[in-house]
Amino acid sequence: MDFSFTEEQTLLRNTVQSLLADKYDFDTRRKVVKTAEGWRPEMWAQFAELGLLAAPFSEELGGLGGGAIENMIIMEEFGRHLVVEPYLETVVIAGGFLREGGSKEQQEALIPGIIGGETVWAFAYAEPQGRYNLADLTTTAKKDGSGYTINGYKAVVLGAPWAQKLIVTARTSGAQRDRDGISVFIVDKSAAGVSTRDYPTVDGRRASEITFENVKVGADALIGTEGKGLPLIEKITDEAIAALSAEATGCMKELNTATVEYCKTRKQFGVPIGKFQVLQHRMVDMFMAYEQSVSMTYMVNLKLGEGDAERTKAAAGAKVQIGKAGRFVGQQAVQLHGGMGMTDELNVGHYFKRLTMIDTQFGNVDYQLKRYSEAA
Amino acid sequence: MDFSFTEEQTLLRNTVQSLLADKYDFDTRRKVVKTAEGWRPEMWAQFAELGLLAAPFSEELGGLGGGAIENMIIMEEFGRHLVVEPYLETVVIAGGFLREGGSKEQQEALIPGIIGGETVWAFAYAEPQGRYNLADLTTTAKKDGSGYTINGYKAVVLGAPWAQKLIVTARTSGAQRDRDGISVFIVDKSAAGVSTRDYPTVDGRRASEITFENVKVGADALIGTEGKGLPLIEKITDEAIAALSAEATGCMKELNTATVEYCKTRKQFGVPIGKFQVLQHRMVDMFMAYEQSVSMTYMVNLKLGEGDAERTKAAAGAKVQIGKAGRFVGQQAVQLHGGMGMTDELNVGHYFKRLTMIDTQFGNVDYQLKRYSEAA
Amino acid sequence: MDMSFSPEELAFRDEVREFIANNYPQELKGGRRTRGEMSKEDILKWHRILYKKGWVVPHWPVEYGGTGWTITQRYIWNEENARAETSPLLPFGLSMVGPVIYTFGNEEQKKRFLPGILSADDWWCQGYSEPGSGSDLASLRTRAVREGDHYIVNGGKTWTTLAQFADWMFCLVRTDPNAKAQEGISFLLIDMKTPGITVRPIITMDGSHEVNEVFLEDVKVPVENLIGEENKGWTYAKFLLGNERSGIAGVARSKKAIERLKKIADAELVDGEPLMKTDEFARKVAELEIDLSALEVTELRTLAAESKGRGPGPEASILKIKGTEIQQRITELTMEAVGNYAFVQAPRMEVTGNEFLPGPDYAPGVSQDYFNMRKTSIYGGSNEIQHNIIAKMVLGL
Amino acid sequence: MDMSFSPEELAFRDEVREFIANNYPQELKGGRRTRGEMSKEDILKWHRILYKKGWVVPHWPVEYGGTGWTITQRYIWNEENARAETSPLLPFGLSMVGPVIYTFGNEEQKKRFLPGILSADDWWCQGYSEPGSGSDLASLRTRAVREGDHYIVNGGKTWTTLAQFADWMFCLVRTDPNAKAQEGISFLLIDMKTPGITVRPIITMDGSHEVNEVFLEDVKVPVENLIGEENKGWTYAKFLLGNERSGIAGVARSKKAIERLKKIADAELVDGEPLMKTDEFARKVAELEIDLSALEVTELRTLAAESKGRGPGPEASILKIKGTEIQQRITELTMEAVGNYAFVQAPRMEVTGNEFLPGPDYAPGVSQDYFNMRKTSIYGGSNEIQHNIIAKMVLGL
Repeated sequence: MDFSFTEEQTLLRNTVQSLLADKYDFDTRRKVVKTAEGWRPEMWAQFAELGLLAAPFSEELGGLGGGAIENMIIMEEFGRHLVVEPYLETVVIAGGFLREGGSKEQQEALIPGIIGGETVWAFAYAEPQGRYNLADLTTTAKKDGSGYTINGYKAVVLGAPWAQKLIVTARTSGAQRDRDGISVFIVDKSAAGVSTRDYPTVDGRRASEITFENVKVGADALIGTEGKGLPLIEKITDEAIAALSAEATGCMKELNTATVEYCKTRKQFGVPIGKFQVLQHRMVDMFMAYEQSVSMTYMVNLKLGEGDAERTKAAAGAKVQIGKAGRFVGQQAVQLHGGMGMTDELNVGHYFKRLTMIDTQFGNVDYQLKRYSEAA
Repeated sequence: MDFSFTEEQTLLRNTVQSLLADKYDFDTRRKVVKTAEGWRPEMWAQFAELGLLAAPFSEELGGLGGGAIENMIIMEEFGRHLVVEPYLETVVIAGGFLREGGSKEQQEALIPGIIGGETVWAFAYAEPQGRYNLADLTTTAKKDGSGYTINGYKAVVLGAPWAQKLIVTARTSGAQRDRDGISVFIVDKSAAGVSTRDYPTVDGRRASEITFENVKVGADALIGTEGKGLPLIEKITDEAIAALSAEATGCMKELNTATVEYCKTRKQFGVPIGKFQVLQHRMVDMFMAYEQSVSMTYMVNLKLGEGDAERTKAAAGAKVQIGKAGRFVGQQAVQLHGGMGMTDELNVGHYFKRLTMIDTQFGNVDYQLKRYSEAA
Repeated sequence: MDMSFSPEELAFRDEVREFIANNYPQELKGGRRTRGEMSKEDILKWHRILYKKGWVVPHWPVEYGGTGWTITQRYIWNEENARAETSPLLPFGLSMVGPVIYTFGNEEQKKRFLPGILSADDWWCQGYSEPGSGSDLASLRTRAVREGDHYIVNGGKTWTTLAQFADWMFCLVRTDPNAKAQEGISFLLIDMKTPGITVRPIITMDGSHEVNEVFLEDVKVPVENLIGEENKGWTYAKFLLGNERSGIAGVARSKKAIERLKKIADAELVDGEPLMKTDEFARKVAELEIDLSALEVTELRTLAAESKGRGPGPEASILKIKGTEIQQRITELTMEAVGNYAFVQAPRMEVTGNEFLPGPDYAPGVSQDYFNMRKTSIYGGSNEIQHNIIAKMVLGL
Repeated sequence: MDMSFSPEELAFRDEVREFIANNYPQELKGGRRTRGEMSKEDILKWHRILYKKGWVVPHWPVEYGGTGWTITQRYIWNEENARAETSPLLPFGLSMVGPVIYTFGNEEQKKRFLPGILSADDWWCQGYSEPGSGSDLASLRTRAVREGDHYIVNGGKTWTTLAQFADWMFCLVRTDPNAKAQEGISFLLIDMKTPGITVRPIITMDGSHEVNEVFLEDVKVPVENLIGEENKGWTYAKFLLGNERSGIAGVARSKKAIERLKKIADAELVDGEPLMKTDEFARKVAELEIDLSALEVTELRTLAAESKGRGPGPEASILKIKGTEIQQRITELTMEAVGNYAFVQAPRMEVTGNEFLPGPDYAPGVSQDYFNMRKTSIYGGSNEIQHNIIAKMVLGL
């Protein structure tokens, strides 16, 4: 049992920290997310240059030989700076699908583009009627010669406006919510029949609604085995949850620090408000919520390699913890900052909004609680 | 719309208050519940003498012409003194069954015994497998000539050790959890085939497990229509819930008063602990929980005469409110009293225990929440 | 004890209901736009209709324009407005400065200001909070110095709701800098067109422009705009805050919002079944409804006590605390209900009508409503301050 | 980072597991009787077996009888004991006064007292709290006056757990009445057979006799029973309290208790289905399990930091707060699970074996366990005090 980071991991954290301290201050971010683009491709290029996009890939795939812990470190620091660039979608999720389910050919063809920063990916899985159920799919992929024809609609595809490629889940057989019959495809966003409508999200990102109308893909677009995609999808979304948990702890850390700092300096009735016992205890509860979230984040990241049941419990458990803690810490950080906490000018509201959306991503507390209690 | 009490109601409250102040101080009660009997028949006789047992009956039934509000007033004051005598079981429940479902003959034969204090009743409805579902019955009553033969087992029949008569729910037809086929009977505890085992409860009362083995009752034992008993049972248990809510507000009132008083006098670190803001806000939350409970208690008692759906919502809602508030107020009263709150010597723990058991009685928060959300 | 309405009250309800149905502007129907999204004229439309009818200030004394309704009639009026989702009237004139003027103002002031409040020809805003003052209102630092028959006001106010539209501001200023915190404060009425006043928008995290900073630089205010006595402003300020809290429970509007939440949860699916039918969501909504039922009776009890001359008193703080908790929780569950579409950012200002808003009609903006409602536990005396008030005034701690 | 065990650690686990299986007294199996229901000899049985094996104080330095286990081995040891539901050892000697004696005591004292602690020939109790002192331990008023080579002690202690069986009490007394609160306190070891000591039971609301009042009237204590320096007792007291908190998370035992809760909820029926299969109860148990998982890792992180020489530090207060909240919640849900049979009062003292206890075997006493566990957020520094500690020591507020 060991909870320490290797030297390389500490180095990685330092690299990310100094880059973000230098290039990702709050005001810069605020301006960037209001531009038409909404992100900085040049920042993405810097991530690539510094090797961040290579961190979790094995050396034989051209990566730096890291794994979940490296994702965790990067995502925690990204959370602290509210980074909007699609590391989660591209490296953790698309990278994860290719690493865990891709053929050697797919890996060799596509991972270099991720590592090099040339290709940005998005994950088109959710559908309006499906809510958080990964298997509730009406999008279909029909066998068509050696390839497939995809038809369907995907909702709230985060980062899609910036992406060139999509991971798309579709039903190749079975009924709407069957566990069997689900397959995973790689689709070029520029392919004929793919149409997108983009819009901003409340946490300063971008998303698209995507329609697939007779989109033809080749046999090489299929990741893994036809009809057996769900276990792979579950594994990768759990990896995404592990990364999101780290991002959430980064947000909470900043909120807690900011709140304690604010309460030490802000005076009311002649004393710093941090002297009021009720606020002190509130901040202690925020601190404990954060610490418990860090613990669950460690746990899920250390258990991603375990069997399905254990991994599910760790991921669902972590998502519940950060969902509840994120809500509490976010709400109270706003409350303790008073009116200032409500403004767009201060970073507090932005962390709060991001934490709120993290709870929604891949299923909120209720959904994950049910998933936890149903896991064997 | 009017939230004031009539002069008679105020008089009734004063009567109860002065009786209990005089005869029902905490130390006396503590001694009484430890005796072999566990209650005071002479107190019951006084209740009768003062007309309390007649309060909610109409004048033509020999009562004082009151109703739910009178029950509410009496039960609230009983809650403040942790009265163990079975007013709920005898007057509210058995009285309620006779009033609402009894024939003229039954009313004339039996209500005088209640009003006069001669007959004590208990309500044998719960079964081990049934939990809080009033319809989940394995006790059967089979038609036998003009009467019935009852077989079955009833769990945790509160007040039964003191009772002469029982209201018993049994299935005359239908399957185990059917809404139809349930009937309500009057059974003498001394009837052949009725056997009881008595035991103390954690809130200072007594209960019995009761076995019915080929217990024969006449046709006149049936209250209401054979097989159609459930709506009546639901109505009367809602009346019981309304009365329990009042008892709970009485308990909370005492706990809040005691806690505020204690925190004003008890010193730690050189100041009264009531000066610590965290404890102040805790007591404010206790106060608000109490006020909201009073509101729901008024509401349910004013809505007992409405249609089934509205009555159900009011009763389930009140039970949820007092369940949650009772838990919070009870736990925090103990917490704020520190070690003293844990002792058998102080009244605080006894109110806490009673509030805890009130939540269990007739279905806890979870059960009533479900019932509320399922009510039309 | 009785919770039902008399035949007269039922008739009144029908009258009110019919009036609203026939007179509420068609184009405003549908409810729940935030003021940040509405034009000045839209905000005032309903006010002007009620003014014509004579129903704009049911809570004022009859002599100043009140309707003379009983507490129960006012309760019915509020219920019916919530039921029809009419857009709430602005409180700044009607509930805040108006009662201060008719209670503490002189005849001149009443004549000068009350008509404009009633007709909505004057738009008022509230100059209470200052940067740095927060819940500690009495720490304000905006100075007013008497020079001849004017005060010269310097300083700044913040969180000034809808000041961008305001004609007048009622303002707390410090007239005696040497007095203790709550003394030496005066209550001034300031014409927003006076030179030296600058209004700067504050955008809140949901993207709305509801609040502003107001800078005051050598602003000349005639002495006849002083309410009551110089240095006694705190008394009037407290009176106003007491009035402000009494309506804040928002029970009737919360009922309507829960109805809407339930409709959304009926439309949203979980594994093909309505979300509203899932055990967990149904329970959360039930808890909310029960909390609101209790609060409704608590408010009625407070009103009943008030109509007998007791209160409103510090018990009104319960209404603020529970009322805002419930409002916040409703927006939270509504956001939860829409699932992934909670991500959608709806425009709050400068709506062009051409924005792409994905998902069902009810979804866009629900997260922003949730973010926006966090303010309710902060403003009007934070919920922590309300706890302090109850602890001190009710529990005697 | 790694959460798995090495092969050596797995082997150690097997060894421990086997030892417990072979040696834990048959008659004590089944777990969860409270100490208030056990005889003195039963309480000590497991202690004596471990003493023989040399495993009674894994957390002590090897020179005084410790096992020299790593943090991970100690974690495994705790896990395995919880798994087998062994009855916990009394902390008063092993975790409280023992470490004080070997850290601050002189050689004489170590020789005199440590063997009796290890063998359990001496039963210790804790003389810290006093009537009126509560969380403000330093306000204690029990006086010790030096007279020749004795102290004369007068005063009283309260909440003294299992003092009815005790041979010795470690006791905080005031030796300098003029010093400030935390100064002038000394740490004395008192023979409970000394004349002038009276023990009076305190019955708690669950009907148990676990705690007592101890009256001290002109009790003569030899000066050689003073630990460390006179008037420096507060240092030793704080050291002891720090040790006390570190084990208080109770993670392993809570895991076992949740297992038991789940079994009960599997056996209890709701409309013919196991309670554990109902959405609502399953969720509540899941929340509890997740809280506990998080706490387990939090504790492991604390232990890891400790093994590197950092901590335990004030972070241990989290373990106390969350640990006791979880323990309380488990008993609460267990009580809820048994439904109507929560009413049953099980005898806590003088069990005759003839009591009629209705309902399933697991039901009687669960409410009393719930009532009893309310103490955990009060004792050992109330959870409010723990919040104060974190606010001050960790957050710097």
